[in-house]
Amino acid sequence: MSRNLRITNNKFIDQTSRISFKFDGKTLYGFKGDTLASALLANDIHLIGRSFKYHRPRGIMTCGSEEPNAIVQAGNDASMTEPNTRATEIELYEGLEASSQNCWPSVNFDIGAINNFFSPLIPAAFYYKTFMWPANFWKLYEYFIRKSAGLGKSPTQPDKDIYDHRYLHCDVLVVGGGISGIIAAKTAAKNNLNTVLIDDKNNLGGTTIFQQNECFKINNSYSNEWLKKEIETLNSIKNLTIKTRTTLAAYHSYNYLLARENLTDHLDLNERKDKIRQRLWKIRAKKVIIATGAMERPLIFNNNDRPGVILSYSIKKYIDYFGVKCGQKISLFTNNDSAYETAISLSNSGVSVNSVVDIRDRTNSLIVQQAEKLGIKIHWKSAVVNTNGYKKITSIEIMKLSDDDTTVVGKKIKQECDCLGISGGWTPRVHLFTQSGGKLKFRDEDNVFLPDKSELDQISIGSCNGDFELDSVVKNSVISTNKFLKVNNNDYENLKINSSNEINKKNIWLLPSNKPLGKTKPFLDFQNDSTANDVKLALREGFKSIEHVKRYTTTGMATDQGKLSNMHALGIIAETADVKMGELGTTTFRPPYTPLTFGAIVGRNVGEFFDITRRTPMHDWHAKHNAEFENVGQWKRAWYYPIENESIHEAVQRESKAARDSAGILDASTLGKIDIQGSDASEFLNRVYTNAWSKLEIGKCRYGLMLNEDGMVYDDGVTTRLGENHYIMTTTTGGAANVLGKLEDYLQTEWPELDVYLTSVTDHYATVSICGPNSKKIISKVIPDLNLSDKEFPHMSFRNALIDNIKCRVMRISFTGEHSYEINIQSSYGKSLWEKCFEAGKEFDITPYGTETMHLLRAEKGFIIAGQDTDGTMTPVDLQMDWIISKKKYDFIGKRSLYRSDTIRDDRKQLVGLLTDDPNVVLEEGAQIVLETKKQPIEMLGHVTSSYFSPNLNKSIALAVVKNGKKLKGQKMFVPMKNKTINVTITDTVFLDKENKRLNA
Amino acid sequence: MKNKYSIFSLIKNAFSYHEYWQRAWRDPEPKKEYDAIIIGGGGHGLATAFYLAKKHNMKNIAVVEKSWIGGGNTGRNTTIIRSNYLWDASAGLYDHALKIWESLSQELNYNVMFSQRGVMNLAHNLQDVRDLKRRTHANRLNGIDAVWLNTEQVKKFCPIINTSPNIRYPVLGGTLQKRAGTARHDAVAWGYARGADEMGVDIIQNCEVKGIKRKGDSVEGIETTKGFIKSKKIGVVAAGHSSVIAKMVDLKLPLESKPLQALVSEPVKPIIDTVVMSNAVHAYVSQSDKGELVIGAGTDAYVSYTQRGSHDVVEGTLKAILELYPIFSRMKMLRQWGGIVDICPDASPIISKTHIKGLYFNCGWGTGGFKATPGSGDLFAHTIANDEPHKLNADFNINRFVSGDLVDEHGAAAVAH
Amino acid sequence: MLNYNSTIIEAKEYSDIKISEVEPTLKINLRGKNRDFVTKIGKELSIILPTDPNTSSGNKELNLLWLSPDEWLIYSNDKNNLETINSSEDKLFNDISKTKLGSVTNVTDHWIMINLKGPKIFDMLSAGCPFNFNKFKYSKGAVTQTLLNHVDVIIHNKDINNLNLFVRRSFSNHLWLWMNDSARFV
Amino acid sequence: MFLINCPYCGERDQSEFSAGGEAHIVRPKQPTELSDDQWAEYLFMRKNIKGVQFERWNHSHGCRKWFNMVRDTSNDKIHAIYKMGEKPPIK
Repeated sequence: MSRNLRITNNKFIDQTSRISFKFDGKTLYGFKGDTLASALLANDIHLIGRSFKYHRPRGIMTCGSEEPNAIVQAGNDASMTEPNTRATEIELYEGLEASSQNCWPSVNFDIGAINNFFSPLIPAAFYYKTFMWPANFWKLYEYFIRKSAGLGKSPTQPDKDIYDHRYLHCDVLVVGGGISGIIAAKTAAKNNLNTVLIDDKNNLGGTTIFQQNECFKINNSYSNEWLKKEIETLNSIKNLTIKTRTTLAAYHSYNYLLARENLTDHLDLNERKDKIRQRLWKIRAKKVIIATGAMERPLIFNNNDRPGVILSYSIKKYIDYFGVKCGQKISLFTNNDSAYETAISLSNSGVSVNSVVDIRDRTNSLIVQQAEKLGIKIHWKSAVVNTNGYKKITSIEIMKLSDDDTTVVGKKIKQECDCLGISGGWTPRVHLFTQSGGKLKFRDEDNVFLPDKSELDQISIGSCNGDFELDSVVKNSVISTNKFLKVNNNDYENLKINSSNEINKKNIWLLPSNKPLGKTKPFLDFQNDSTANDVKLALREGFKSIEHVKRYTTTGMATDQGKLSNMHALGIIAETADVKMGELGTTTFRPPYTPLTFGAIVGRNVGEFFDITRRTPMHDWHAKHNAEFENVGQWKRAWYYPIENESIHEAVQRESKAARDSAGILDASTLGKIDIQGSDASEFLNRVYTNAWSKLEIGKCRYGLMLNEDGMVYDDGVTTRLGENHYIMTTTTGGAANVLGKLEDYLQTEWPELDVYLTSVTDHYATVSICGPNSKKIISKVIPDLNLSDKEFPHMSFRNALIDNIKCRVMRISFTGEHSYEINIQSSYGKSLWEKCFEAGKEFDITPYGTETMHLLRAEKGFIIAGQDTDGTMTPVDLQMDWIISKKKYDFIGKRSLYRSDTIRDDRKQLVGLLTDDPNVVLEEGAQIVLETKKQPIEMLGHVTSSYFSPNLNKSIALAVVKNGKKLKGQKMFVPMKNKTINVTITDTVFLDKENKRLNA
Repeated sequence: MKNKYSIFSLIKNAFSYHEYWQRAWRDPEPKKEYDAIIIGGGGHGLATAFYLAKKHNMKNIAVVEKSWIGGGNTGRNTTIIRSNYLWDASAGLYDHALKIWESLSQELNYNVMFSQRGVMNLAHNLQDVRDLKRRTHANRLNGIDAVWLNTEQVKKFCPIINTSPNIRYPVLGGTLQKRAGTARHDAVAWGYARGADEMGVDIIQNCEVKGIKRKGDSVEGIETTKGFIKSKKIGVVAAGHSSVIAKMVDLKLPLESKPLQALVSEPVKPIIDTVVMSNAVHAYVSQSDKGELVIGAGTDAYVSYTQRGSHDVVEGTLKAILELYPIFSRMKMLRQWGGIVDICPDASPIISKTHIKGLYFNCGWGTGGFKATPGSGDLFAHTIANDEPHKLNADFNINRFVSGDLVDEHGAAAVAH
Repeated sequence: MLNYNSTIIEAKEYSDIKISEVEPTLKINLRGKNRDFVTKIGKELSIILPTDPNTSSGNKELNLLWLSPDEWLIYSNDKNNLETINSSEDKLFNDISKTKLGSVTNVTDHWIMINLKGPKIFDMLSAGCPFNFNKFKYSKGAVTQTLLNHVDVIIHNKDINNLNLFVRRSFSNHLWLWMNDSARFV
Repeated sequence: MFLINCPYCGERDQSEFSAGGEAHIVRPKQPTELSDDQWAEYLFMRKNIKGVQFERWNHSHGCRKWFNMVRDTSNDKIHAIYKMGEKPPIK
């Protein structure tokens, strides 16, 4: 039954380019410029989907982003399908495949529709009142609730599309390309302000661009023709950027706005390859002009939700813009003049208009007179009390309103129709304004919320500011824009504007019915199926606040975020609770204005760009030598170097042994390095480290422990005195940035009197660490002219040296307990130096080792790793490092906290060594330690912080923190695992070479 | 009992078009005096009133709320409920709450939709693994169900997670608490309100506290926008606004109130049937009964009472979501909002007496207060009724910040939840 | 002989964008507060130290970038051999740091210098940089420190559509890949 | 995202800065002289004002300088910015 619903004379749709698409598997045709909605209507398809709760048949209601019903699953490719997209916003493209949602097996025959039959049982929030018995059945109930909830389906494969971001800074941002937006943008740009104009449609002009009506003229030409000329002039204006298909998503404080530009969704599938799908513009505007227009309201009456019930002005757009007839016997129902524009457009296009049902008393504004001239029948002071038809409206029932408008009277007129246009007046789109923190005021005469006060540099103009008549829209837009931009643009002086002005205003939030309310279904939120009855129920049950009602009934919480329903909900609440609407306030509109894909928000920060990857100068060598890498902060560190198919355990055992038996080489470049200069450098170190520094000789190194002010260990590392006023500090890999930041903070804010300068040189130096009994021999090969005798170059000292004429610093420090050296050289030569050392070490089977082996070796010596053996609750005393706390020093960061009543307790958790009775059992790091396994609850006295099998001691070793551990040396304890208990004994933390002989071996 | 909720009451009322449902709670004007006043009509405050009336037989009490009940963090959080905390004190507190959750719908005759769909915490680096294993061991010994899962088990439990070893921070494993899950936030506030009201508690909305009247070192009552209300016991449960109330008695708290953001996607058919949290990449997600993906973002670093946060926090979180669930790239953010959370330096709450007699504070829940609602109410009620803490909240006193005996849960609570 | 390794693979050209590394160039970080320091530097380098925020000064060989009220970055225009780098570092160090006027630190390898040329470079940057380049674009010699794709960078406007961008070495490879990716979509 | 006027570099996006909490909490010159309560006051207790608050910010991704900001925490409006060590321009 494809009746021809297209009219041919149309300038916006290219009827020469036919596009084929699929809806619910059926192949259909439309034209370039169509939306899915207009194309479906042209194919006489009204039934699009099923509602959320009652599964009632629903069709297209609007022509824009406020659409509550016609939301579809776009595309059926597992990775490219998109749920809940509005048919009214999808631009038709070759290959589009869309399907209905929330129905099974099909939109035409939907099992879920049974809910409609049960609807009396499931009023608002019924689920809070039931499903509680028997208690353990809830899981089952919930399964079905969840199954029936949700609309579309999520993709199940990763998205193939690309998204990105752009920052944009402009003087003026104009949001909305309707008549006022265009006036504002032109005014701004012509006054040398760098201006950006965005509009969510694919072309400019708003609703005026298809307004060709005798009643609305500017300088004696139709308003649409006048505007068309204006738009043509825009291209010639410099410093004006125009972005169509761009939706303002969020308006944050400080005029920071987010706009999503659709770049490929309108293209045929084969034209999209390698293109950005959506771009998120992060806009910082000095001034913002909001010209987002207004939305038409529905009318709230029984069965106002049937397919074929469409907002009146949308019908006008479908006929005037898309050239599509929404029906052939159309009735209109209104409380304002705008429906007459629709009536006139329809009859001018040869569509028969049954009649206009108007709740107002007779009015004779120009537009009404024009309609009457065309012989359009009008039922004054009447209301539609019901609609008939199931999958499509077939007729309406009209009755007269009583004098006081509270009831309907007289006999019911039944009127056949295949489409009903409804218009409940207009709601300014103030969403962005309120998002930005702006406060609204209420205008009683036509029940609209309008922008009032704002902290930001912005204005609203046009119908989003409450101007609904052509003349006031244009005049006020011109005046406000000039005033706001402090310019004097006279392009729009003495324009001659004809406009039909509304004389008679009237509004009834919930229209009276001939049936008791309980027997009717006057829908408010069409998608969530909440009715006026639900709102009244909520009020009866004591939910007074608008937010309560909203949450209790879910009104306004559907994917249209209540664009269509909020005002009526408020109205009905105000009426029922007998408060003034202005005082009731409104719900807050939260970003985004229309739903925003995660992809657009994230942009290119996916996959390899999810987070920064930091690499050391030797990275490629490690990779080439089969290293597994460990993430340490943003760094990639060589973790271990498996040979052939060694397991991590085997590799680490081999590396550890080699390091102690002969020589090992470690890439320590990731350690933080801070160059410290200034006459107060020593004093500064005294204040930031727990130990004393003034007496450290030049050329010597010292280990330091840094605390937080709360007394807990924060970071550690070796600092070397390079000169009288010159030190270089090393920090942990993870701590580097924070330590520098913290030290700068103290210097700038607490100790500005100190003459000290800190400069990060972490990336300037590559650090090659060579340890083991043969390290000395290897270094002597690499740096022949350096005297390595213990006397000349003792442990904990440094020397400057040249390697092939390149400066470097050699430190004799050890984190393994072995005789070892650290060479720092500028990074560009790091890889080369590493290779040189490796070559030199070959005769000693020098073995590269990674972080895992490093951790094992230091554990054998009982050296801590800040962050692994400490967790922000350990003091130096707890670590049994009392020796590092200078008693002489008056103060240092965190000192005072060490003497609080809890921190001086001597039975705190303390670092100890742990040996398993069975030397082959390796404890699990994180395992808990107890003294008593019998009694419940088991008291946990501590936990294992580090644990390894030591190949050098040939037994398992562990470090742990244990309550009162210091005093418990030799104490037998237990580590209860899931299915066994491990016996352990508390020991000293140093397992290997207690006398430190190996350092000088 | 006022009309009991059940399928039968629904059927009965259906015949009268639901015209005769009773009010869930009254809308009383404040009396001259109460035995106790709770400041703050969120979940914690209403629960406190409920248990004061139910377990301590204090019926003459009021809850004063400056706006509408459940409109603060109760109505703004991502409803995650779990008890797999590290320290004994926290484990005790949160598991006490979890136990109450398990029968709360029946206790309140109000379906709070407590859904024990499990909560999984992912590990992305070796220290994560150590920390989470440490927690799991501690949980086990504290009788809290929590198990360690290796990567394969993680994948098995939640197949849509990207467990590829090639992502920037691969999933190295995780912990699972099966008893954990989510609940319907509004229902919790409304259920407690209805229950408390039924026992005679006055719930007074749109009543802002302007001052606290003291006599010597004890409290006498509160100045409100509805006049002076007398009471010798005042329990403050004002979450983000705790410091504002404390200021009225020149009390300084170790709190900072910061915006915490959350967002939901458009509703879709069931796609993820558990709660997954990740500290390292900072994201957590679950799916609501309505089908929306509920995603929690982080807090901003600055104090703000605006219930708005910075966009980069949301961007950062969604970035992590797409790293773990690349299939969500075409899902759409429907709504984004912020709450004001009051954060303690040790990321643990305060449920405590103060040096002012009759003044009690329940605050500092930071980003994770919802899960504790029933337990917090119960223990705070105990503390107010007996003027001394229950053993389960003894460690959560204000004095710990002086002694240094903190309950440092950062390891366990680094991500907003 | 130790040989030099760069982090960056090779120069890349796109329509309207050219990205290349310039190496090795001397880079020295200067810190100092008092007037003596400023005058001393002026004498040493015969360039006046820029004290206006976000500006630079320089001559044929050297550039002095303002980084903060007490911090500057010196870098040379052309590739240098090690001797020049070392000697100029030592000289400055002895005359400034040793004399307690301020600090002098060699950061030659701390920063990687990447040159960006072409009419579209600012579009490329705007994909990940919150900084407002509207004025900067046209002010030769301007300097800014900001974030590019979450990475700290110093940007020096050498000439119209000709920038030198400094990024820490360990980040440079990542940022390099990002810039090339972003250039694709300009 | 705020637009913050760094006293040295000028107007920059919030993402270049990091917040440092309440301002004008001076580190005690003689911590050892303080009681546990006084020390706790310095360490942990905060005004956490709703309204005009004085706080520290750092231009961490720019000039790395710390400065003070007067901001209304109830609407995030920045009233003033001044350098470390300077007197607050408003009470």
